[in-house]
Amino acid sequence: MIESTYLEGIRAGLQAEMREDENVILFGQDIAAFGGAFKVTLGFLDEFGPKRVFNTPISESAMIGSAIGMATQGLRPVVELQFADFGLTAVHQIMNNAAMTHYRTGIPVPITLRMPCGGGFGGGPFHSEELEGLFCNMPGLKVVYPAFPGDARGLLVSAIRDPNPVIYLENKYLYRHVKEMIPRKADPVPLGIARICRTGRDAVILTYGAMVHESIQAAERVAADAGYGVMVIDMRTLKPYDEDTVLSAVAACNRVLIVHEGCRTCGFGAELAALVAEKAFHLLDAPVRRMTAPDVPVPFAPELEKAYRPDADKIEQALMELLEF
Amino acid sequence: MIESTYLEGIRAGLQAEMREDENVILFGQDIAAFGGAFKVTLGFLDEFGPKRVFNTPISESAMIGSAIGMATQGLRPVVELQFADFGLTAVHQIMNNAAMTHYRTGIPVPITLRMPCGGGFGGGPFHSEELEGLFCNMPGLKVVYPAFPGDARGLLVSAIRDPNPVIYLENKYLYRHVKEMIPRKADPVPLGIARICRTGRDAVILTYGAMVHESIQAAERVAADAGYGVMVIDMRTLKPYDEDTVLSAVAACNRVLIVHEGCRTCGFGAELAALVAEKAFHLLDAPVRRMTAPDVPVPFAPELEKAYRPDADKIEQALMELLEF
Amino acid sequence: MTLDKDKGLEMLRVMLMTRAIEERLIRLYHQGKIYGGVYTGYGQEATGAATAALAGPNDIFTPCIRNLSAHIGRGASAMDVFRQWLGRKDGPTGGRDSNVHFGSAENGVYAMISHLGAMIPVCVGAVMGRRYRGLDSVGFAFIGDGGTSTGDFHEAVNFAAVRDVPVVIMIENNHYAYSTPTREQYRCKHLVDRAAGYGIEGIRVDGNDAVAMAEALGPVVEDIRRNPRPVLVEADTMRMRGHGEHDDFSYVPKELLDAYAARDPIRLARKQAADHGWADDAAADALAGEIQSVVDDAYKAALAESRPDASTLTLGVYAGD
Amino acid sequence: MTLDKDKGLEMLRVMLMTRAIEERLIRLYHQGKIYGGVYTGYGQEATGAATAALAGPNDIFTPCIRNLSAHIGRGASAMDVFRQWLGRKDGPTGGRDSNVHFGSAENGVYAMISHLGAMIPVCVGAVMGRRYRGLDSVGFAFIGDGGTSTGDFHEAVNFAAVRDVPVVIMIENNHYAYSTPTREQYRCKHLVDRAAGYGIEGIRVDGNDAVAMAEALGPVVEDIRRNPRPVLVEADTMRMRGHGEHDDFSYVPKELLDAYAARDPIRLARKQAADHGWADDAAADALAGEIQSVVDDAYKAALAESRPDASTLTLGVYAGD
Ligand SMILES: Cc1ncc(C[n+]2csc(CCOP(=O)(O)OP(=O)(O)O)c2C)c(N)n1
Ligand SMILES: Cc1ncc(C[n+]2csc(CCOP(=O)(O)OP(=O)(O)O)c2C)c(N)n1
Ligand SMILES: [Mg+2]
Ligand SMILES: [Mg+2]
Repeated sequence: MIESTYLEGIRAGLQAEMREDENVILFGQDIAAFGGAFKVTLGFLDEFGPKRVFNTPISESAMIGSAIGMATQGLRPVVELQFADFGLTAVHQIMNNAAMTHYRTGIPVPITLRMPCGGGFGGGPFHSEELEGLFCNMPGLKVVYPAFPGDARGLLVSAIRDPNPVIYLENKYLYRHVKEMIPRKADPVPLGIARICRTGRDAVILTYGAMVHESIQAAERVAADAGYGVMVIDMRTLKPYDEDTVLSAVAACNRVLIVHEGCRTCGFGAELAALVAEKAFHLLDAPVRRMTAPDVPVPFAPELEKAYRPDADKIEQALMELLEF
Repeated sequence: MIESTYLEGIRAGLQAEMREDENVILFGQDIAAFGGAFKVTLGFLDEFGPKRVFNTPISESAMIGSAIGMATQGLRPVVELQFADFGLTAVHQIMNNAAMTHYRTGIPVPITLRMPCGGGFGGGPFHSEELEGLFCNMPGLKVVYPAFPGDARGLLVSAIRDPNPVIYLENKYLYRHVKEMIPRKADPVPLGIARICRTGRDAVILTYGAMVHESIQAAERVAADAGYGVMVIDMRTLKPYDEDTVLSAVAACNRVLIVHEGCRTCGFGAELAALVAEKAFHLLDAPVRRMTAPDVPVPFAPELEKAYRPDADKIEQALMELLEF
Repeated sequence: MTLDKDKGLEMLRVMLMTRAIEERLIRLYHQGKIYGGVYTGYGQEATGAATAALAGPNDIFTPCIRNLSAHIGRGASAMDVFRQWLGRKDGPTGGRDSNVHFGSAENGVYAMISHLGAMIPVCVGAVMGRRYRGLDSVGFAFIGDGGTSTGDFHEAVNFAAVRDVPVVIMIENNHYAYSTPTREQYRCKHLVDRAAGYGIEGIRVDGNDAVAMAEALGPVVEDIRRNPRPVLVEADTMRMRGHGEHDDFSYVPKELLDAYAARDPIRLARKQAADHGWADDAAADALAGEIQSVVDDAYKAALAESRPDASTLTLGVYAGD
Repeated sequence: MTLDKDKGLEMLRVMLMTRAIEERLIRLYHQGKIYGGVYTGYGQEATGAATAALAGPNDIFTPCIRNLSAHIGRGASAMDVFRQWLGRKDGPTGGRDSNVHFGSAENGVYAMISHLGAMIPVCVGAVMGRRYRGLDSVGFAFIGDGGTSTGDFHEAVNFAAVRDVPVVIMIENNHYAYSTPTREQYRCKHLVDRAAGYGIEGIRVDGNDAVAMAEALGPVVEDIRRNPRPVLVEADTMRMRGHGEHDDFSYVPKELLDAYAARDPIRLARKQAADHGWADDAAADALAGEIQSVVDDAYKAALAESRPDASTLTLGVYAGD
């Protein structure tokens, strides 16, 4: 076992797959000698050489469009976006080109788009966005969002091996904020399977990304303070999502809180709430609840961002209201 | 009263506002002498002249970006996208620039983006998309989607007068398929207010766009065949949406079917289902149901598109299941 | 470079086949027998024919709306084309995508998405992919005068230049983008004036003269194959019909159409074939006749084929499922 | 055009103020007193100063990351800047947006979004809007060497050319985009080589020499004001610090930094002020001293101001609510 941060987990997953398969190549802005804005790929140029690790101009559409071309010719390109936000200049490449090609033509497009996302560090409206609500509405994409170092590694391995375009969301706040002991070997973590992070029978929190950690903290507090047992589920893959685990958890707990960091309307939480409302209606002892950011751009000032972003305190309060409904 | 198609309603709304306010200007691809791909603006160049009505290069980002510049200098630009699908090349302008400027700086951005959308005519994956799920997840946008000629006119008038960026979705299938008698005067229809198209107390259908007409047909059939009274609500504005009307309808009917033409996961139906699950849980006699397209690109062949797109038959079947739950 | 008889005749065949198919499609549209619109490259057959004649087995094509001749030149059969247009189950997209939106993995031809410009980076990447794997590959990315105004055009050409990717960016300047004339699309004199801004070579060619194009571009393609880099080509041509068959193109001045009608690429190619001694008029007529019956048979055969089964709607959204 | 004393001194003032503010910000960053990153235009103060000196009251500016001097030249006070950086309630964005992301409606200066290139069409449209309303307006859109690779750059410059919009597209070529040197960004010799491709004029200037820039661009700006059209300017300059203060910029060769250090725009402007008899060394020192105390006072005053109230979080997402 080795100790790994979330960022190191991403690095290790990428490195393992690049060692495994020479068709895995990596490009993006400043990712070569410089190692990327967050230094995820530091040392990769030296290890894998300039044919497999290279910088690009500031051209997200050309980056993603060319990745589609490479992927359809046998490579497995991994593209680093400097911030997820900048992927919005190339939505047509992601949605209309990458995600629809297999359905239209039967040709697989195995690309992985690494997208640093999320807030909590004063990044302001354009360096903090959570975009999973958008990506999950695009047919043909897979959307992955790890919360732990081991999952960051294992899900990245699976994303790269997957024959489909995968949006790999990496939470910047977690890069250096979470650590865990993980096995030496970079085994894949299968896509589409949620993870039960904490058991309990009084309520279940459905969440992902940085909010997994806030939720666990909140669950521990309500356990300590009020004796409630709250299950916490890390969705890990948002598309396709793990309906079975969600429904079993609802059956076991009968109360559901959904937590995410991004905007509310049509966010991924809406999908989860809709699923529960459709398929587990009879199992509920209280209305499903969503704890999300409001429909507001991510504000810069710490006072505002704190009010914007869900956290353990807010989750705890929502949990207590739900538990005592 | 005059008879008007949906397309004529759009044209009339645009014309009324351009006559009213010389700061309303219009641009897009092929919209001047040619009158646009769907001929909505035929005759506008002659009436309003080349300063107010002009063609642009095929540059969606420049079109929307420049509209933001104009809007912040006192104009009220209306931009015609040839198809909503092509707006996906400029999501950063729509979401990050247009929609966030007021929150960040206090400067209003009164632009209207006219986006022909929807399928049902063999347009294939790139000329049939329903994108409201995406737009509703973007903070700062308003999203409007008329189903009737009179609303098409009145909502467009309101959209143009609104001080915010408004996505005005126009359903191509409805352009020439719906007609109604409307008053001569182009009064605004307020944004944010749903319309009760049909009353009933056994179930309510929440829908919008082309599906309003399919839903009414289905509701009439279950009335004729089985004596059920089904309310049909046309949301009309998807963001901000009319929570009050929805919740009153749920209180009155206790059974809810949500219908839309676009993809399921994180679609606008998910948001409505989540709302109902959160706020009207205790009023439900059956689980909320969504009838949507599957998470699939819009296929071309009529056999496939028919299977893809909800219609009166499928809605009727879902309604019967819901009513007899 | 001087063209040989084989290539000359092959280009003629490609153009005749393209024309015959598109004439049939046009007729079908006006008979109400086509679902959706009909978009052709009528009058622009030379560009695809000439580039296909220069291409090797590992080369990549990303055709646009008007490039049926590129598909045919790369090996698409009339049967493939009708299956596609008729939305048949066994067609290239199985009825999932429409009309010009098809390709062929074996032929190295990509199925375009509608967003103009978006396929250029795909072409660049596909060539990068093939070259990474050691294959000798050059790309041919087609784009219209209107499509050059997209951000994607710029990003992709610059990207190819920076990464030294051998791609021929073939701008077909047919004077209009739908109803929009080039003076409302750009202000440079010629679109090849953009080449310098990418640090690459720009070449103007007569887009209606397949032989001259093949001769002019042949050495360039061989050169970029060995010394990889993109090149920008502007082919002067004319869209001889509406944007689609629904469009009466009354916005195009008659004189302009007349001028290009006099320079019809197929008429020119036949004359050249005769002049070079590749095929006299009788031989060309015979070829045209043969092609016509292939096309007629293909249409009939495709028409008889099955349509896609509604139950397959949700299959294949993901690979490997 | 020869610059007069007023303009010359004004440019010097703008540059000194910019430098003084940014030096303070750099210090604050390294003291851990700034929330988020610090990004400056250290060494690039001349471009904003020169363009502001040429601009009239109705002109529009869309500055980028390194253009604090453009803000100052258009009237932003040190107080505005510190309020912004400190996220104060009464600052230009009320703490909602960060660092360089601010503007001023009165000054005709737009608050940039981060997506590079995205503000160029906004500049074009704002000028179109003002001119539609009969105002005499010219735009100044700033962009880096890296930002020229975006689709937005291309679409906006072409759009301005087609619509005859008088905008100076000011490319600040500072040799790097974050860690990426220009040879990995483009392959043309100079970025002004792109001008021909838009059918517009391209001009290269020494971006560290405010006086020469103002003199060279003055007549051009007056000319496009009267005969509206865009113009592409490439200013050669150098980012003298990291991309942000977190960045040690060890990827930049020392010789390159030394060469540009020797051409520091403020040192040069002081020398020119002395040479032209606008301000001798003592006068310049006095000016710098005055500015320093304005900056010091502004920082202290901004620091004492209130932060935004969390309860206002959801207000103003929509106008008119
Ligand atoms: C990004 C984008 N915007 C708009 C359209 C709609 N559209 C389809 S074809 C066309 C005109 C294309 O003109 P050009 O590139 O000159 O090609 P041509 O049709 O003349 O061959 C337009 C505007 C599109 N396909 N993509
Ligand atoms: C579309 C987009 N992609 C990526 C980024 C991330 N980014 C911010 S600044 C920067 C480098 C900019 O370089 P340049 O344009 O040369 O400006 P400079 O910093 O040198 O002034 C990058 C890549 C961005 N802001 N926008
Ligand atoms: Mg054209
Ligand atoms: Mg730079």
